[in-house]
Amino acid sequence: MPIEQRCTIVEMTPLNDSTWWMTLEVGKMVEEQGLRAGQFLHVACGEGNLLRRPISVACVLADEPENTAALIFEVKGEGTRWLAGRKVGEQVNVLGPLGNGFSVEERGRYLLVGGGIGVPPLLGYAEAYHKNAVAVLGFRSADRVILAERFRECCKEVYLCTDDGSLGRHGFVDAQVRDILEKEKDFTAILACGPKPMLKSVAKVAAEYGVPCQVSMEERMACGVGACLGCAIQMADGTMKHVCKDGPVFDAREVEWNV
Amino acid sequence: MPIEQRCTIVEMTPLNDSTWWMTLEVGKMVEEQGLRAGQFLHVACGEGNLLRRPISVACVLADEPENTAALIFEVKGEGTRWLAGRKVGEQVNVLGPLGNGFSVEERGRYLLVGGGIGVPPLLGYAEAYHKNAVAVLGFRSADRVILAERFRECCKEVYLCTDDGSLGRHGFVDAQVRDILEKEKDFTAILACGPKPMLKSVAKVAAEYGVPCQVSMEERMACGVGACLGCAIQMADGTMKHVCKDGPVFDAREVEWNV
Amino acid sequence: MSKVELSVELAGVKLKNPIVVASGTFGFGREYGQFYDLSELGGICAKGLTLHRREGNPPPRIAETPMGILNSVGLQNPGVDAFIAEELPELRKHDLAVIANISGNTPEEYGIMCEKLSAAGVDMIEVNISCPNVKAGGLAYGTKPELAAEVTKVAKEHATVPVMVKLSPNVTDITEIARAVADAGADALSLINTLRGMRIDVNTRRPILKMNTGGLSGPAVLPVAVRMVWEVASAVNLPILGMGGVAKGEDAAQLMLAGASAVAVGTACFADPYAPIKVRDELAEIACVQGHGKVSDLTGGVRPW
Amino acid sequence: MSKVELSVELAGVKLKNPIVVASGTFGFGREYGQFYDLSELGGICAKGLTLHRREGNPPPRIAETPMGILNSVGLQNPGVDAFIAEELPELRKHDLAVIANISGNTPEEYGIMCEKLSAAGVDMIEVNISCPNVKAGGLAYGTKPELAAEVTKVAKEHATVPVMVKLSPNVTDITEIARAVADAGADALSLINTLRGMRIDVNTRRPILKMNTGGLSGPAVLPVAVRMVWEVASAVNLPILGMGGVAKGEDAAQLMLAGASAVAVGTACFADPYAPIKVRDELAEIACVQGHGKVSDLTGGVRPW
Ligand SMILES: Cc1cc2nc3c(=O)[nH]c(=O)nc-3n(C[C@H](O)[C@H](O)[C@H](O)COP(=O)(O)OP(=O)(O)OC[C@H]3O[C@@H](n4cnc5c(N)ncnc54)[C@H](O)[C@@H]3O)c2cc1C
Ligand SMILES: Cc1cc2nc3c(=O)[nH]c(=O)nc-3n(C[C@H](O)[C@H](O)[C@H](O)COP(=O)(O)OP(=O)(O)OC[C@H]3O[C@@H](n4cnc5c(N)ncnc54)[C@H](O)[C@@H]3O)c2cc1C
Ligand SMILES: Cc1cc2nc3c(=O)[nH]c(=O)nc-3n(C[C@H](O)[C@H](O)[C@H](O)COP(=O)(O)O)c2cc1C
Ligand SMILES: Cc1cc2nc3c(=O)[nH]c(=O)nc-3n(C[C@H](O)[C@H](O)[C@H](O)COP(=O)(O)O)c2cc1C
Ligand code: FES
Ligand code: FES
Repeated sequence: MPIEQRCTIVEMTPLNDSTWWMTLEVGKMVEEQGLRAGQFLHVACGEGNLLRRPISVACVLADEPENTAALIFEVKGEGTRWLAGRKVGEQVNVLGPLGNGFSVEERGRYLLVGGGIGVPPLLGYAEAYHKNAVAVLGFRSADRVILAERFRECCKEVYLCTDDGSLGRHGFVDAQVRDILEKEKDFTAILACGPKPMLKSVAKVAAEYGVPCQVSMEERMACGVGACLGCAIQMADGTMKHVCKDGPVFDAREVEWNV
Repeated sequence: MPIEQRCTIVEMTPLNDSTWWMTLEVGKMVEEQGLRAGQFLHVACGEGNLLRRPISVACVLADEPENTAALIFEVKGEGTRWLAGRKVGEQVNVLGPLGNGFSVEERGRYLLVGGGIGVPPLLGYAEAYHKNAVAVLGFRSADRVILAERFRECCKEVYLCTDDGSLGRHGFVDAQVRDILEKEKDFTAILACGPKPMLKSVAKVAAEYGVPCQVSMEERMACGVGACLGCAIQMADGTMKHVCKDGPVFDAREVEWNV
Repeated sequence: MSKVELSVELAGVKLKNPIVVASGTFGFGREYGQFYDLSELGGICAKGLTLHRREGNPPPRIAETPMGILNSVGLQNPGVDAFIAEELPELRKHDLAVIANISGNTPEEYGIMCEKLSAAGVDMIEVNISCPNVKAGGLAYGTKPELAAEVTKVAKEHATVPVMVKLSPNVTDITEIARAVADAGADALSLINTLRGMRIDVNTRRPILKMNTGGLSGPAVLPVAVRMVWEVASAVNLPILGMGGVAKGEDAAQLMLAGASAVAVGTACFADPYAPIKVRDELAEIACVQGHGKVSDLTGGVRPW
Repeated sequence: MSKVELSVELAGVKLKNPIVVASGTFGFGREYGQFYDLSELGGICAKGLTLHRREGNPPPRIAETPMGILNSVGLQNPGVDAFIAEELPELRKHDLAVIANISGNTPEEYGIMCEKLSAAGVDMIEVNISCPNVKAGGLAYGTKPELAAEVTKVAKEHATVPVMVKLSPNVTDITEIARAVADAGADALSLINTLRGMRIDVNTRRPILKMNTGGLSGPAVLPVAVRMVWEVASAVNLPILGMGGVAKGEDAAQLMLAGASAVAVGTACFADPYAPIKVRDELAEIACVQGHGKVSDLTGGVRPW
């Protein structure tokens, strides 16, 4: 059940020139509402911006620091610019926990596939499956890379790709995913987050190799709780589902990719 | 000539539960533009408020602290509430100097008449005519009184009036003004600032006793510089004048009081 | 808090307080019902219904604008029967007026829905002749006096509960439509629906909304809503549910002074789920400070110059 | 800064950059001319003129609303002759297009003013048929296609410089008026004028504006302006001066993509005297980043879905 809460910022660290790691004291959201990575918080971004901004939870810490959640966000427009201007000790008003997060099993083996600012929501899963998950992380270029070290610390293997070849493999993540699945298909599921074209290609590869694939989707939101029907995405069966309430994570087979 | 400037707040002191003394470093406005009491600054009040707020200059200090101006304002709505939330060291964006201020002679003897938040713009004049001016200051009640000590320090005489009689004389300032003029009419002029009904009564008394009277008027403003024609007030001759450009100080005889 | 009497009447329907939530912004109450008991509200205008289930428009459906939002949801809803079977019983567990909001492709569809909803026992029916997001019918009904009157007449013939007609602000003279609808027998009017607007992503050169244009709501439209409520209240003698940009008690008070008997809060919920409750309490406070015994004393109390 | 070609053409009038200041928000240029050289601007739509001097409406004339303002200035101006004698020569000291904005009580008045202003050598005449703040004529011309066409025709007959007609957004279908005006011979269109709105002081129960209602402008109306410019650009084949809520380069780019050849900045000046210059520079930056050689490449470039 979502609640509205003013959360104190306990950490604010730049990861590159436009991406921030913000740790929030989220209190009861962890203890009582079971907040977890892959869900999102709907963050009020100052008086000048009417709507809240959805930001995924990258990871949750029940202790040290107690009941905190990390949001990692990129400055895109006015809302995220406002957010980037906040300082440790200030408070932000958030709604949460919202959405479902990835659906995982305790002993699963997961292939995590992240692109750009889609990488952070996978962090919590990488940490949860310590030294068991494999990660494929894609970025535009070397200077956009974030969280690579943290993934290396907790994943079995980490493959980096960049669109321009300035670091790691040259090209998109789906090529790397294909190579991995070609060698071994024994993953419980692929968990993917990133831009829609990337998700589409990953979903395609996953389908080819018969590996279940969950994708975390984005859509423009108003309410964030399922009331306004704003954040619709089209399903393969012709119906609409809503990113904030039914997602953001969907079974890749359910999504209509050709729109 | 008005300029736009970001001014650092060097003092922020509450005068009562809703009135603030804010001293701003106004730099070139004093040195180059000759900013003086009775003129006003048009103050940007945060992203949520589209329009600037006009606030009179209470007094100007060319030194100690150097090139500063005091704005004294009451919290009325959202803009002034935002302003009251600013802290020493922060900056506010202002346009100024704007408007004319009272027109005075070096050796004049002035009767200063202020009501409520109309008292501050007279402070600079009280100080300029050290121990020569007489002041009549009216407030709603004892707890609303501001600046009384400062006026006492620099005026020849200070008369306090309160609407409810909780301090000083019981009643409005015009009765006190009448009593003073009854005894002596030898003032160069009355300089008055306050709510319109007060100005109207003071203008009437001044006319009766044949004493010149200047009044500082308020009207809702947009541009503050004379471009939008928003801040019109009606003149006795049927024309319109503009508070921001032709005022805020007018000869009381020119104003049409019966609207 | 204050001792002001909050209850008001809207075309014979008693609301325990004048704050209703606006159609399409509050679903069928389930989501915001997680934050507080819906009995706190005077009423709910449920999400707009059509005769048959609709999936609505393709995404993106939401664009932010200065102090407003554009939406092109396009009446996504489960259909009137599903509402009656699944949503109405849930809403009835709470103590608030339930106002069904309906849109039809033809006057006949409005008639059928009015019959079904009356039989199902909603408290009132809000006839939406003004949704700018549907191609068939929709806006046209709301911009032509004769069509608006026709739909109203059919709705009245088939409804046994009060019928409130929701007006579009996208018209040259809203009093003309209001008069036509009043003459056709409407029991109340609600206004304003959204203003048509557009936002373009200057990088992709694409309109942000997949439908190109959408309906503007939120604080930006408040002054237009106040003006139109005032005009309509001056032109016809029907109770008004005022809405458009209400985010504070003062906003609601403005609409009531302009002539509204009750006020709906919509877009403000998206930023703050508690907005309707806050608006209600601030409104009560305003009435109290002004020394009124009842909030309803505000209605029509503006003193024009 | 950037190497983008900024000049544009509006009905044959060359503007050195596409940023004009909106009528009534910039006086005759004297005030903001204290902040920067007016030659920085592409042009100025001067404060609305009438045949004879007008004192305008009684105060208060300004009310703030969420991201907007209401005004009821009511065409206070010194009259067309005084403009020609005293203001035009001053404006001519700077290198910018001078567009005179006129309002009449009758078509004949429009005709006389067009003659005088053409003879005086303004670069263009903006015919205001849409000012919501004047009782006589004013709004009615802008909401009735036949009247709008009539005024346009008379203006064209008497003007020897291009005639731009300024449209009101307070209409059901702006393309209907646009078409009528285009058919009557207008050389360009400007839009939008202000939306009619109202704000009530809940304590005094008085409308804040002495005229009760006024015209809404500022960022709040931007999405309505973008929509209307897009609609009009799709409906008629005339150059458009787009305006309404522009405060940033992105806003101007939206209006240009929607179909405007040039953009006017109005209300934004009140918060920031430098707004037109900033909008110009940001617009150039956008065009530059997108790799255009000329800002005019933006005009009409929206790719609707
Ligand atoms: C479920 C979900 C989780 C997300 N998680 C993250 C995250 O962890 N880190 C991160 O950096 N970003 C994340 N995003 C994207 C993030 O919400 C947008 O980048 C952000 O809203 C942009 O706001 P702005 O004010 O900076 O941009 P503006 O363009 O000024 O925003 C204008 C409006 O458009 C909306 N908008 C713009 N871009 C997007 C987008 N890509 N998705 C949804 N709405 C958008 C904004 O919310 C706002 O309503 C997530 C989006 C969703 C839907
Ligand atoms: C020339 C001049 C000098 C002034 N000097 C002072 C001063 O020294 N100290 C002080 O406390 N106040 C002064 N005022 C009044 C002050 O400008 C208003 O109290 C203030 O604008 C209210 O803003 P707000 O956001 O708090 O109120 P809101 O009611 O939220 O403001 C809404 C809008 O109304 C305008 N407005 C509201 N009340 C007034 C008013 N009385 N006069 C003009 N505009 C108003 C605001 O500027 C704003 O545009 C002066 C006004 C003028 C015209
Ligand atoms: C997302 C959204 C969906 C809406 N759906 C409907 C609807 O189904 N039927 C209807 O009559 N009005 C609908 N509206 C209009 C609102 O009920 C209301 O008239 C409008 O939003 C103005 O009020 P506000 O500014 O408080 O939101 C919708 C508005 C929004 C923002
Ligand atoms: C104070 C004020 C006065 C105006 N006077 C005129 C006028 O005389 N003639 C006219 O055609 N438009 C007038 N307008 C309308 C503007 O020119 C412009 O169309 C409108 O304000 C929308 O643009 P903006 O949001 O950038 O201000 C006026 C607007 C304002 C705010
Ligand atoms: S954002 Fe409102 S339903 Fe998802
Ligand atoms: S405020 Fe614009 S003319 Fe005075």
